[in-house]
Amino acid sequence: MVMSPEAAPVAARLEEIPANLVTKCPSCNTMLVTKDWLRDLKTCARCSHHFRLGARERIAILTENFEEWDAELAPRDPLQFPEYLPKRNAAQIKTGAKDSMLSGAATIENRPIAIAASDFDFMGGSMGSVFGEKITRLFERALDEKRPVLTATSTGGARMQEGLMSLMQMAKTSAAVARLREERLPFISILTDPSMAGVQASFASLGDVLVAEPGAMIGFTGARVIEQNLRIKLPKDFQSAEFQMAHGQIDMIVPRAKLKESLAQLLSLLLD
Amino acid sequence: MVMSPEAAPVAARLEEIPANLVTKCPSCNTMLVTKDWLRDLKTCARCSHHFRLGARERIAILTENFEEWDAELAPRDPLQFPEYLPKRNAAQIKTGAKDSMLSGAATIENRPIAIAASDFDFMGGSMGSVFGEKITRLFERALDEKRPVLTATSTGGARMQEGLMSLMQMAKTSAAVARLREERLPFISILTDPSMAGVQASFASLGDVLVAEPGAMIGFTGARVIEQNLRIKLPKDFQSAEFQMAHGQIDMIVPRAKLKESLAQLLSLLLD
Amino acid sequence: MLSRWLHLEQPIVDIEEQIDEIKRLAATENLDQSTKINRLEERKRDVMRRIFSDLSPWERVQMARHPKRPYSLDYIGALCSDWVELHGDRAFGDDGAIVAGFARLNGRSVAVIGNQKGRDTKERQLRNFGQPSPEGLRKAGRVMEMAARFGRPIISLIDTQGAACSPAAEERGISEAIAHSQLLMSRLKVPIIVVIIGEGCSGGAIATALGDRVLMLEHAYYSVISPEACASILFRDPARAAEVSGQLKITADDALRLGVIEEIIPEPLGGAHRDLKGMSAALGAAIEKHLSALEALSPEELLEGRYQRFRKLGDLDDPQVATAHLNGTPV
Amino acid sequence: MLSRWLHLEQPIVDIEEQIDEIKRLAATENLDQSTKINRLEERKRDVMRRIFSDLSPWERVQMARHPKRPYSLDYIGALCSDWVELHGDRAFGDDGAIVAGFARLNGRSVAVIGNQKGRDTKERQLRNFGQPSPEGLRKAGRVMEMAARFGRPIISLIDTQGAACSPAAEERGISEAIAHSQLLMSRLKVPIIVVIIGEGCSGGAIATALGDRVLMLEHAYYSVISPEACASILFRDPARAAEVSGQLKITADDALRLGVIEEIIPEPLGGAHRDLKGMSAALGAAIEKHLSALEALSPEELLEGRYQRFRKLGDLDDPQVATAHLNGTPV
Ligand SMILES: [Zn+2]
Ligand SMILES: [Zn+2]
Repeated sequence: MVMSPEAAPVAARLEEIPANLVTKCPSCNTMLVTKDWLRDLKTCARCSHHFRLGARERIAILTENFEEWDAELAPRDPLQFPEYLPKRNAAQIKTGAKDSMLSGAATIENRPIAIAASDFDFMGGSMGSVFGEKITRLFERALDEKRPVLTATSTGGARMQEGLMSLMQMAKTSAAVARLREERLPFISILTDPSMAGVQASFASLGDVLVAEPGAMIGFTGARVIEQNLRIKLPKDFQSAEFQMAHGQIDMIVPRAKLKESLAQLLSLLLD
Repeated sequence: MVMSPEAAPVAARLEEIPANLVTKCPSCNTMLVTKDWLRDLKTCARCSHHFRLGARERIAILTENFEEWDAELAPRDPLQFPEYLPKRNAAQIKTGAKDSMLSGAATIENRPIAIAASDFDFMGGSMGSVFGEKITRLFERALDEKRPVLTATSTGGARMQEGLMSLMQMAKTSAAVARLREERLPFISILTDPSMAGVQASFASLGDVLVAEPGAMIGFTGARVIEQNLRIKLPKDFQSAEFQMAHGQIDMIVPRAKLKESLAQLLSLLLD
Repeated sequence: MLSRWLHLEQPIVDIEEQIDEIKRLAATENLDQSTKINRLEERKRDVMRRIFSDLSPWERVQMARHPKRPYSLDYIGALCSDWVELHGDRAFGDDGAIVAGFARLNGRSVAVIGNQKGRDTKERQLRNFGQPSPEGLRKAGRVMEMAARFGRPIISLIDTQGAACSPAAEERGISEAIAHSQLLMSRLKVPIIVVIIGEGCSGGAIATALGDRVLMLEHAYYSVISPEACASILFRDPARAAEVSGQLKITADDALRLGVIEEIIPEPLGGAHRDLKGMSAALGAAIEKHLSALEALSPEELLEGRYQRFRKLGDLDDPQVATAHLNGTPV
Repeated sequence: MLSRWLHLEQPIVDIEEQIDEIKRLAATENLDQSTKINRLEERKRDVMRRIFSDLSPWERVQMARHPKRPYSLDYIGALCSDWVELHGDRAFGDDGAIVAGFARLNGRSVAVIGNQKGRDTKERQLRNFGQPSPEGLRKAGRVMEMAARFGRPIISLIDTQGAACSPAAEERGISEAIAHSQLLMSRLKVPIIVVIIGEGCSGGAIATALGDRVLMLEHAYYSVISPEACASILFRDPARAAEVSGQLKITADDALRLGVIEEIIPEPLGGAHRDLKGMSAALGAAIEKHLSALEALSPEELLEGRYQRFRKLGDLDDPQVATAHLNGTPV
């Protein structure tokens, strides 16, 4: 019995998972016992490949007492862009969410924080108006309530189906970070696979501290596009977290199992 | 009749120079008629080589109404460093100055400014306590009198004969620039041949605008030392103004004949 | 060698060639052909009016990319005196794709930054087609911070198909550079006028487009992604860019309707490249008008206004408020 | 392989070897040799006191460069809990020659930056002997700015023969990076404690040494130029470094007398490398004492004090004032 990674929420009660259920690691092809794989927070025990997490899973493994904000915001179709509505509807059914961004209040080791996570399963975690609005409100409300902000991105970038409305979210969210920074509240940006393009080129790069998961692809233009445009071949690790670390672009790479602890430690060092 | 470049002040009355006096360009070996060469502000009409200028010459070609500040400050010998006193005495006799830094008030196109220039002929234009003190006072007095600051460096760096006292001038002068900057007064740093080491690694790099003369050597560690340490051969233009321009380290290269005009224009753009 | 005229301009060029031919003949044969010439000039204007009153989005993209289209330095040259260009990011290099400096505009000293394209093959390479690298954005940031320190307003001219696309740009942090430029511009306490003068695509454009006013030339376009890149993603076929360019809503009219720009600056009949002087005058007047209005504001009002300008952009359903967003007007 | 002990330590090492030999024999032959051993221990302490009470400047340089000498990360490990190292300048790379991050020291959260040397050949290369490149200083600057934003004091540990010496460092602006770091540190509104823990040479050292207090370990040295480089310039012979090291006045005693440091932190007998725990305790206590004093100051007092601390350094004749400078005391 092989299970698709998406089908198994980390939060599911482990006893309900049959012991014979296995999950295949796409990186090393090892068949992992799904129960163990879930206990390992969806990482491969063999090669430590980090599977993508959904937004709710992400927030669940990092925080307690999550209380969603702005759940009611729903996307529109400003350009009447072909195929946008059916694609979006399919994503809504697949994820059960109105759009790709989940945000709210939570605690980490009893410290109140504001947190947001994007869901790659919803149109590649792309940033349209709802995503940008929720991130902006996250920063604004965190400012009001004096909470540090954490964001975890997994995204291909701006959502082209909302055209200029998506592009404007880059400016809007970057300006929101600037206000938080001026009020001396910390912002930690967690970069998970993939963190690219319009999102990486706005708020996600502006954390006081940038923490990446191992192997996460992080960059602006995707490797395939660069290869096509310049007719070159890029190394396999191009834009990996390890590559970005070597080029001075991120502060630390933390395995998922230690992520929560690291974030709590960082927040304590910056705030206590 | 060949004349050494140092012997001929730009300010000397031209009619007193014999017409048969010539000066040899060390760069292209052309014999230049000294009268013409002085008219060209000690640049070579053939290859445009910029000869070094003394501090008074430098200030004379850039400003009007120069009025010296802090002329009375004189060096001491904090380390009782061997050979320091005789070397310094020789330099004092050669240049007629107490130390390597000349500073004061002047005008450029009627605008009051504060200006300083180092004299390479005084122990390689090196920065000891007097140099650092005069630069610091320059920035402080400019702040009081709301004058923009111009400095023209020609120096090998900190003066090792004053040891730690010289090193401290780097911190002292950098901190003085910071105060001027916070009060929103412009500082233009003019980099002439050579601008190196402890001076380049302190106030001289901190201009709002960095203007270099063509061909000036600008850097931290001298090319010869790097070549010796790493056993490599460096290209001839290494650390030239043109090299530094290509590497994003300076704003503009301006030939001596246009320098004053450029500075006046910049000051006007930043202040009027 | 590139063709210097667009296909859509052919009818105009044909008439111009006729006029030139008649003028030449008239000169050699010493005849008065002024009536004929006047009639042709009249016809040329009619043809131009017809062509330019109804450009398709793809035609506008072509106009924005016209090989004769004025670039940032052309406008700076036509509009400003005392242009002093500054160079370098003080850390790595000097990016030819971005020019930055100070100049005098209507007597007022301003900072100008702009994407700069190259006119010939060599200059195009040097300037990387106006596509900024990290060091270009960091140079612009340095000059903009200086402008703010000395209270000089900032004019930002946008003309790029996007940020530099290369391993080198990625290695030196193009994402961070784009993000940081926006963060910086959102807090500078001087007026910032942005003008999309040609192409305004993607992160490479928004990097320097966070201002108090965003204006657009009539035939410029502004888009989250270049039509070719969008067509590549949607259809794996960049040749379908023409089709996609309509769907992306990238014309100046679209941008105005979406609330993304304040004003369209009309171009001279036939486009900016047919009358740099006329175009520059219109551009200068528009900048002047907006700068004057902004100079009346306190720094706090300026920053608050700039923040709210972008804050309200987006189109979504919010059940908490009666109507949908997007400037309060449904689309 | 490097010799692990200095020549000057040989008498100590000899006695230690005797003690070890006696202990080994005592163990095998089951004899009580404690009286003999105690006598030797006593003699060892006498020898150490004699040697270390009268080190020449050149011997101090050797002590500061001792292959077993503790480096920044050793002190951080011994003094701090919760060390979180941050990386990268966000523009070019991550310089191993400088470590920067946050940690807890006596319960207080602080930022720590430090030159970091490598222990073995491979790590030495990776860390470039603790000689900072531009990107290392820019990383340190980023972390120090963050520290100021969140009100964390800064501890800067100095241990370098100078800034990186290479074409690459020149190309990326090592001068600017050193200068900018000083400018930045002069304006950060949090207490800054600098400790010269080993070598403190040239621009590479002063780059991160602009603090409210500058302390020095007993056997560290602090100099405008490394003795070798100075000898190269004066005599074209780096081998005359020993001679020059005395002339340059670079010991902790010299630095204190010149007014360049506030305090000498005594090292355990035999040097820091013989007792990391004891050294760290003394270092921690000194930092704590000065931090407590500085925390009583307002940000304005702090900045003014830091400015004046460096402002008054220098030795010159000023006819306007009665006596010469240098803290008012003639040298
Ligand atoms: Zn695996
Ligand atoms: Zn010549």
